[in-house]
Amino acid sequence: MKPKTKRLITLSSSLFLFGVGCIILFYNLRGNLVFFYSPTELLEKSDVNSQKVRLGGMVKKESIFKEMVLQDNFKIQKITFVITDFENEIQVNYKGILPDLFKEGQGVVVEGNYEDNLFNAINVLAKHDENYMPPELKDLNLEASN
Amino acid sequence: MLEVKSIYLNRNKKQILSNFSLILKKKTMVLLLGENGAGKSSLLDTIVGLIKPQSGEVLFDGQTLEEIETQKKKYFTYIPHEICLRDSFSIAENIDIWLNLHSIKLNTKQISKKLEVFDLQNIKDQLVRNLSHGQKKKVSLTKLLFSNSKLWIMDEPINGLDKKSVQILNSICTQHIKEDGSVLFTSHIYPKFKITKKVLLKKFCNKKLYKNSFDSWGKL
Amino acid sequence: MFTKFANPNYFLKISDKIYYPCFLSSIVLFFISLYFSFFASPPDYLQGETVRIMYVHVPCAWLSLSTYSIMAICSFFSIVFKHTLADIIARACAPVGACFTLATLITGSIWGKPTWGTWWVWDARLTSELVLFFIYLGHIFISNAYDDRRKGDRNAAILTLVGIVNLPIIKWSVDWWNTLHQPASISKFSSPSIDDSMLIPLFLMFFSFLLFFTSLLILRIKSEIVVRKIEIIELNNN
Amino acid sequence: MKNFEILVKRELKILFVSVKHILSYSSFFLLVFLLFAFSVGPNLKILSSIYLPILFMIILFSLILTSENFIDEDFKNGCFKELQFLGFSPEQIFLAKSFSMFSSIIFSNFFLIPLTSLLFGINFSATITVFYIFLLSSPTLVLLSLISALFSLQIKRNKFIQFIIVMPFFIPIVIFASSTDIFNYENSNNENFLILFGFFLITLPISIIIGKLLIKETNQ
Repeated sequence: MKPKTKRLITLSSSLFLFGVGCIILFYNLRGNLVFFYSPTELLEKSDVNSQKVRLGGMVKKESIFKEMVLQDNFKIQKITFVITDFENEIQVNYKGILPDLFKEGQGVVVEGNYEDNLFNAINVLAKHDENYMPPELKDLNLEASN
Repeated sequence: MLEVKSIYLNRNKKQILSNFSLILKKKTMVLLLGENGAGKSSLLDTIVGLIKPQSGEVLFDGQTLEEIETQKKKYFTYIPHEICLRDSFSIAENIDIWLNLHSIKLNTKQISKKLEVFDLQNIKDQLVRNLSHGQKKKVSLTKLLFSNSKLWIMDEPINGLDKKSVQILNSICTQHIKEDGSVLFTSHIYPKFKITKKVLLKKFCNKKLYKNSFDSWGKL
Repeated sequence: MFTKFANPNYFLKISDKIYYPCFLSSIVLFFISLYFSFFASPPDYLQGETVRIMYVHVPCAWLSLSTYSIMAICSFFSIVFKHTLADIIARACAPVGACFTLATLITGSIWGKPTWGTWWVWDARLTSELVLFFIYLGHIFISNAYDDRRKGDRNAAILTLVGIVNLPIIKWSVDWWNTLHQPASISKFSSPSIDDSMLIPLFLMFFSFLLFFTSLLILRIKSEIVVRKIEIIELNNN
Repeated sequence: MKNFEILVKRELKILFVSVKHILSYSSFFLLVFLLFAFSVGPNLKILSSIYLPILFMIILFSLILTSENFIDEDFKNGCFKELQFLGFSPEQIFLAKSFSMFSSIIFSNFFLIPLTSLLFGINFSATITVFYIFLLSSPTLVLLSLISALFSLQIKRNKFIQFIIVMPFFIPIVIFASSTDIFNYENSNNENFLILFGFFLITLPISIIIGKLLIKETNQ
């Protein structure tokens, strides 16, 4: 075999391997590197019981209920709210301090266990969207939409 | 047998060889003589294809290095100045590994016969890390005896050898030349070998190269 | 034309002319954009005053990516054409890029604590940016590790070219996967989802950073060229 | 192809005759595992949940620490050079080295994984899944760590450079390897396995090309 053909074969085969690897990787990566699941995805997943998962979506309007409970002689805020992706909803329970950006109609990611249609959150992270605007403009927008 | 055609070689920003040519015929022993840093080892490394020269080519029996790439060991045997032995193995095991690399099969009798040439038979089970430098050198020279190739290339073979071993090496080489072989080796001193041809390598102090590189950089 | 610019001396001549205007205007722009970002821009409707961190964070992130792409192009040229200037530029870029990446990570995590409620999450965007930081560090260490400069340059170039797979991952990670990090606000050219009053300080800051980066790069390249010239002179005299 | 066979035989002989590579690897492995087990305490539920991340972190670190051994000696005593001028191409040398490294960790982990999984309270079927993951991810890790060892071959100053180079490329593999759910292997989707395989396919050609470049560079 001539060196030239040999080089051609090695180069083409390595390119082929690389391409196949990329295809396999990206085909499977799509669903895997997600930081959180939406309520619809979580409901479809069957094997999430007793496993730590992250759930993300919008906080449904007028679904937040806060009450103070006594736990280990400390007063702790207990919050229940509903996370929605406008198709499905999941109820979330959480005890602890909320981030500042946690508001109705805002994006949120909660971390915890999902059992029997109830999500027990250990951690609540506020998700910020890509919109930046001054408060006055926000009010204007709201008025316009109303 | 070996033809070196006008080699130009730069290394570490220095020009080592410029337009170097060499023809090695059958039944000849060629000595490359030169002071330290003259580029003897670099030349040998170029010949066996470890370093790519800037220009020029090396032919073994009329074939380029690329053409004989996988069969290099059939054309020449090269003993570099490094001792290519693994420390944690004995001499016999090292020789065995080397023979396997060349796919040569010999029985133990033949091996021990060849080990006796350099008086290594008694210490053949010793680990290489316990040997002295001269002994290691002898082991690496013993590899020549096992090889089937006609061309022997050695880098500083007499360095660190005692008088007796040098004579043995001389007799081996003469024997090899009688059998249609040829030898190319380097040294910084002139040994009492039956040398057919002597090539003197001068240490280059070619400042032109740097000036050229300055030109490509523009003026200072 | 290309060879003309690739000549270090011609490059030096041009860069000398560019350097001072670049540096001065970057300083002036920096103060203007500082004024804009602190006083002349409104707080965000949600984040409040925290939004001002963005004016440092986003330019740093953009520059960390673009610095790496400059390095990758230079590495390609240095491997294929073996040109010295490409090596020099890549070597000059690496620490600057590493600093931008570090600044991105730090400002991002300062912003993340009040907004998200956490300093750090292992989300795709953040992790890939961290990987970028490690690649920068690897480049710096490799290029300085060898006694022979050119060997270090070559190996660092290999590392840079392999690490280029990370760039698209950083850029599009927010679109490919659900991440905590918000998607890009300015990628859509038609209508950026940032209000104009916030867009102005952002772009001002970006240009001031860009000019600062250019002047820093010119300075580093100049010193690197001088070092190499000294090396050649030393070789010549021996 | 025959050349490659010879090379692999040599590497395997070196590996299994002097068992120091395997011994150093497995002793480090066991030591760290035991330390983890002692520090976490006898709570099997916690232990079994952290088994996979610990396993891959330890494999990673022991690979980085031992990868040098596979190349350093050959490089220092000149065997690297010898193999090249005997006609073995750098790609072959790189592949043979990685094969010997791979077989060394396969050999030692064949005993170590069941042992440690017993210690950490992992049931039999989960252990088999761990084996699958290990088999799919370790070739990639081996190739990468060998590349890093080649990178730092001529560096005398700081060996810790290896960690920094290798870190960004190791992270994704370790993430996907250790995020696999070994207990519900039957129910969960096996995307992670395919992802690890994809990583291997991507790493193989790239690392061969880079390994070739780096090995050629050692001659300079």
